Amino acid sequence: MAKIVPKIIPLAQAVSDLVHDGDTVALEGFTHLIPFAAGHEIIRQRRRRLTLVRMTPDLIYDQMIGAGCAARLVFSWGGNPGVGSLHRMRDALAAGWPEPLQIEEHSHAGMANRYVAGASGLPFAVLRGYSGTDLPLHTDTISTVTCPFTGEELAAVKALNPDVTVVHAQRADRAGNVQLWGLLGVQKEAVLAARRALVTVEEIVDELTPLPGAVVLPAWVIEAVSVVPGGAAPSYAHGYYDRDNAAYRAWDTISRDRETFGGWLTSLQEGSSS
Amino acid sequence: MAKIVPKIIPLAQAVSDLVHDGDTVALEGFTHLIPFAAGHEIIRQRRRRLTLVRMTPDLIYDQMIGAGCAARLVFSWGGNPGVGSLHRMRDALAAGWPEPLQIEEHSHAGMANRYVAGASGLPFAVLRGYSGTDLPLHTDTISTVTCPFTGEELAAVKALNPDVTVVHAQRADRAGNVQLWGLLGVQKEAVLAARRALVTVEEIVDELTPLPGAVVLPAWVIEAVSVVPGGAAPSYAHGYYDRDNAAYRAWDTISRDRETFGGWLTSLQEGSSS
Amino acid sequence: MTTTEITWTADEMMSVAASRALRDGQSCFVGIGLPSAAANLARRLHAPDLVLIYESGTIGTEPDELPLSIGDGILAESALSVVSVPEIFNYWLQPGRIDVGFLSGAQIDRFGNINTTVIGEYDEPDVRLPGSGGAPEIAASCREVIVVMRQRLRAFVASVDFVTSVGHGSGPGDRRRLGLRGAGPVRVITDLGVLEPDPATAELVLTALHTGITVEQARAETGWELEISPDLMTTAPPGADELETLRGMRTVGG
Amino acid sequence: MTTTEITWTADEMMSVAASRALRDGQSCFVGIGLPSAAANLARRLHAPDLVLIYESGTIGTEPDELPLSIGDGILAESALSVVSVPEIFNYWLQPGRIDVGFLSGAQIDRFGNINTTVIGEYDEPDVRLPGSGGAPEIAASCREVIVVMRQRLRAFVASVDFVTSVGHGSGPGDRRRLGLRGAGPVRVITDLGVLEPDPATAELVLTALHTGITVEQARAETGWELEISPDLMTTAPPGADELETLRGMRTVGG
Repeated sequence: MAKIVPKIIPLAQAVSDLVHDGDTVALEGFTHLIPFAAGHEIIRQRRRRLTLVRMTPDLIYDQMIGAGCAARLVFSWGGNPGVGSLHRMRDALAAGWPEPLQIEEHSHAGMANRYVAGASGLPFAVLRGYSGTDLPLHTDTISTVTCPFTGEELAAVKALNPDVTVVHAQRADRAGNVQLWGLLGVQKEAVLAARRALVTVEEIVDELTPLPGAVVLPAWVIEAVSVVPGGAAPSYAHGYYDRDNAAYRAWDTISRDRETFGGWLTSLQEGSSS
Repeated sequence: MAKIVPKIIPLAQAVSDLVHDGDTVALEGFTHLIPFAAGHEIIRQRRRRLTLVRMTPDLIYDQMIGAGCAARLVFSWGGNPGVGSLHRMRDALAAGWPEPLQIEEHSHAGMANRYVAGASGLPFAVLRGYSGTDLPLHTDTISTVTCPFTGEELAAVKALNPDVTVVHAQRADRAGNVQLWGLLGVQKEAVLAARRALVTVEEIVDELTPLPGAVVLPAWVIEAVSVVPGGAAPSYAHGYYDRDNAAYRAWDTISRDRETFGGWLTSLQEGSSS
Repeated sequence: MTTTEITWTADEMMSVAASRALRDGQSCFVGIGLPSAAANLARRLHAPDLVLIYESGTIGTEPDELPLSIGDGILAESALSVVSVPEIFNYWLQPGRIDVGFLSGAQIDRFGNINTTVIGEYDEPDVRLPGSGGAPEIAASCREVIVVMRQRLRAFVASVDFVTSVGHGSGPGDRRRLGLRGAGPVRVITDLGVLEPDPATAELVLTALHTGITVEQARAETGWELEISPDLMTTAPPGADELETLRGMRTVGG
Repeated sequence: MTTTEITWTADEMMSVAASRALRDGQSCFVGIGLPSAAANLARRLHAPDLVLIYESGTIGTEPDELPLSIGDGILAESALSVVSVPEIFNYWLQPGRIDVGFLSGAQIDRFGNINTTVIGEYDEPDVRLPGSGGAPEIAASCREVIVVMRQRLRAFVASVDFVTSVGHGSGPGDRRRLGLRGAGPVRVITDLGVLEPDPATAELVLTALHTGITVEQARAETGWELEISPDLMTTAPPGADELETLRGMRTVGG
């Protein structure tokens, strides 16, 4: 049933209610509107054995992997955009530190279509992709289907239906309807594909004034909304703040070394929840 | 190659250049922004043996069928919305007047997904639909596929790629980029699925000011733009005019009788092109 | 204190009964005409947080007046969100996230299957009807379907000429076998009363009569041996507020 | 009249050569970094109507400054249209409506296949790279692919460790057999020169050297027996306007 009760609750409570050990969790945001604050709260609450799903695992997943939240990573491009590699992810893959990490690897088009299938209530999606590449040898959620009309063979990818999707948006109204704009990424699909959705927002407003290019997600497809100003920092929140590029560069240094990272993690865990 | 030369040309020339006898032609607009003027121009230019594609054949297709333009109709709901039946379509189906009419019938979801597949460069689309209905017995562009991951059987529909798609939009800029808003229907998909696209617009503006909920179609996916103020009348053009409901009711009378319709057709054909 | 006698038409009773079937906070896939009137009546009375979704792509529509057609601008202007037609079917209807869908038709059979395609043979029809529209997928995917149509012998038939939208197929278990995930028609609201599928047989049985209607009238307008529920109810007559609100709703341009 | 000596770096030569490969009016799928610089350089010089498309969903982007990342707000603000990531891949890239795609990689082989996934074994890699991103479908679906990467012996290998993005497979006809509809890599622009597939063998051969580079240098940085085109060209050095414009382009926040 459509949910009419707005669930605007603090982030710590939302994470506690919605994200459980062993869940498949997608934090989405295509370089823009990355839900950093929610990821940090998941680290603080010491969630374990998560399957982390994200097209572009970058700093936030490097941090969560380094903190030991993840058992598995489902992704299509992993790096520190414009800076370099993800050292915590590499350490987990190569040395199993702090936990072994399995991977399930796709292309962007494959991941996007997996969310589309999930949002559409379909078990799989069809695309032109993967043909001739080595990815299908290593990823069992890639297969093929044959067109019943032309006989042509196409790629099929398994639907993604996360237990929880977490996204950050610019604002929500008091009923819990959410509005986001600028680069839209795959957030609508990731929310609609999820069993439960958590949205952090910059602010609550009385009315969601229509804006060019904005997407509105109705309250009844969202489990909880948490007000977290700056919740996407150090990434972008269009109309609110730009990326803090120094933080992206600094992460390269922090993350190279387990001990330096440990210091970062301790100070994060000692910080208070939003 | 992307087309950079804006082709803002008169409607008569656009129809003459782009719509040929025997073509598969889609005039789209989901009750809103129906390209009536373009349909009338196709009638005036006496195109024949067209396959007419449209989710909701209403007055404009009843007129084109009555005028003898059509050999085949691909559709999902045919009626005079809020008024009644399409008498010219019924006469063509039952009595072959003025030309026999074949039909290829789908559901809305099936038609919408056929355009999506066409726009996506895929030969078919997958949906949950048709199961248990009698439509697949009569429509050979409906089939099934089996999910390679779950074994579940789903419906498959053949992609639609019209030779020409015609839509009406509120405005274009001088480069031929098109902006439409309000109820969006399936216009973007129908344009992107087509080999050639013709857009009639209410007006040309210097700049397409961004508007909430507006879709912009770049000039390079459009073959021709024609300026036709009132080109969607008697249907709606959001922000410009509402539906002329009296015209919809009047059509019921005009279309019931071949002779009355003949009078209407003569006066249309004697009218000048836009 | 004076008592005013309230009178109403059979169609008004049908609209009121349909509106009462909607619960506050539900999401509802609405078509133009009686379903739109019933849903907007419910939203004005007992279900202010009813979420209206129209197949032209509007989500959370709150029109001040009833839309004249599915393309009416009032649907877009008063919506929380407007999406494309492919999106409304693929992201919103198909996954089963909509609670209630309204359907109607030219024929309905004892298992709630609906025909809006042809009377007679498909290739040589006696009457060509508009066709499917969004109905087959509404019937497949909404969590529940409510059918609203006038009860007439020619329309309530033992077996439909053409299955446009699947109700309960040919009996219990058919929906699951066909992969249809919604519950299908849970209630058929007519101008005479209410029919509901018997859980054991999936056949539509009479569960309520509107005030002043008899079992014999309902049987006379039903093309199969209509079973009567042992718990047959009588629909409460339209209240003054229901009638006043229903009659006060203007249609755009009307 | 005085003559000023113009100097440039190898990377600048590579960017300029890449920008020259774009023709006015083309649509171009652009990645951040050198491709974005080259495409924006072309747009400022000889191709003012170049249509830039970024995988974050912006169509017809005309940034005043170079985006810092694929999520940079300048991409949305200066775009004709912003669409979702699924839409950019499904409606725009996949159907083959984009003329040119830029790719790069850690390894490229003699048939233009590209590796951005792992060096070494997939399960026990020597170096784990970022992975696919949008590259496999850019390689499959753009009408033409232009590869831009520094020519080094460890990168220009006889056979890539992992095929992330298909070039010409294992030879002529492979793309058609694999159902890949674009032409694949038509040109590999390096800091030394230009390689193009031989129409008969699909193997990359040297077709141009940048000013001042020798065949021996190019051969020394290529992991297969590099064939030299009989029509070997010399790339014109960067013009003053090209260098000035390239050097004048600021990156957002930079």
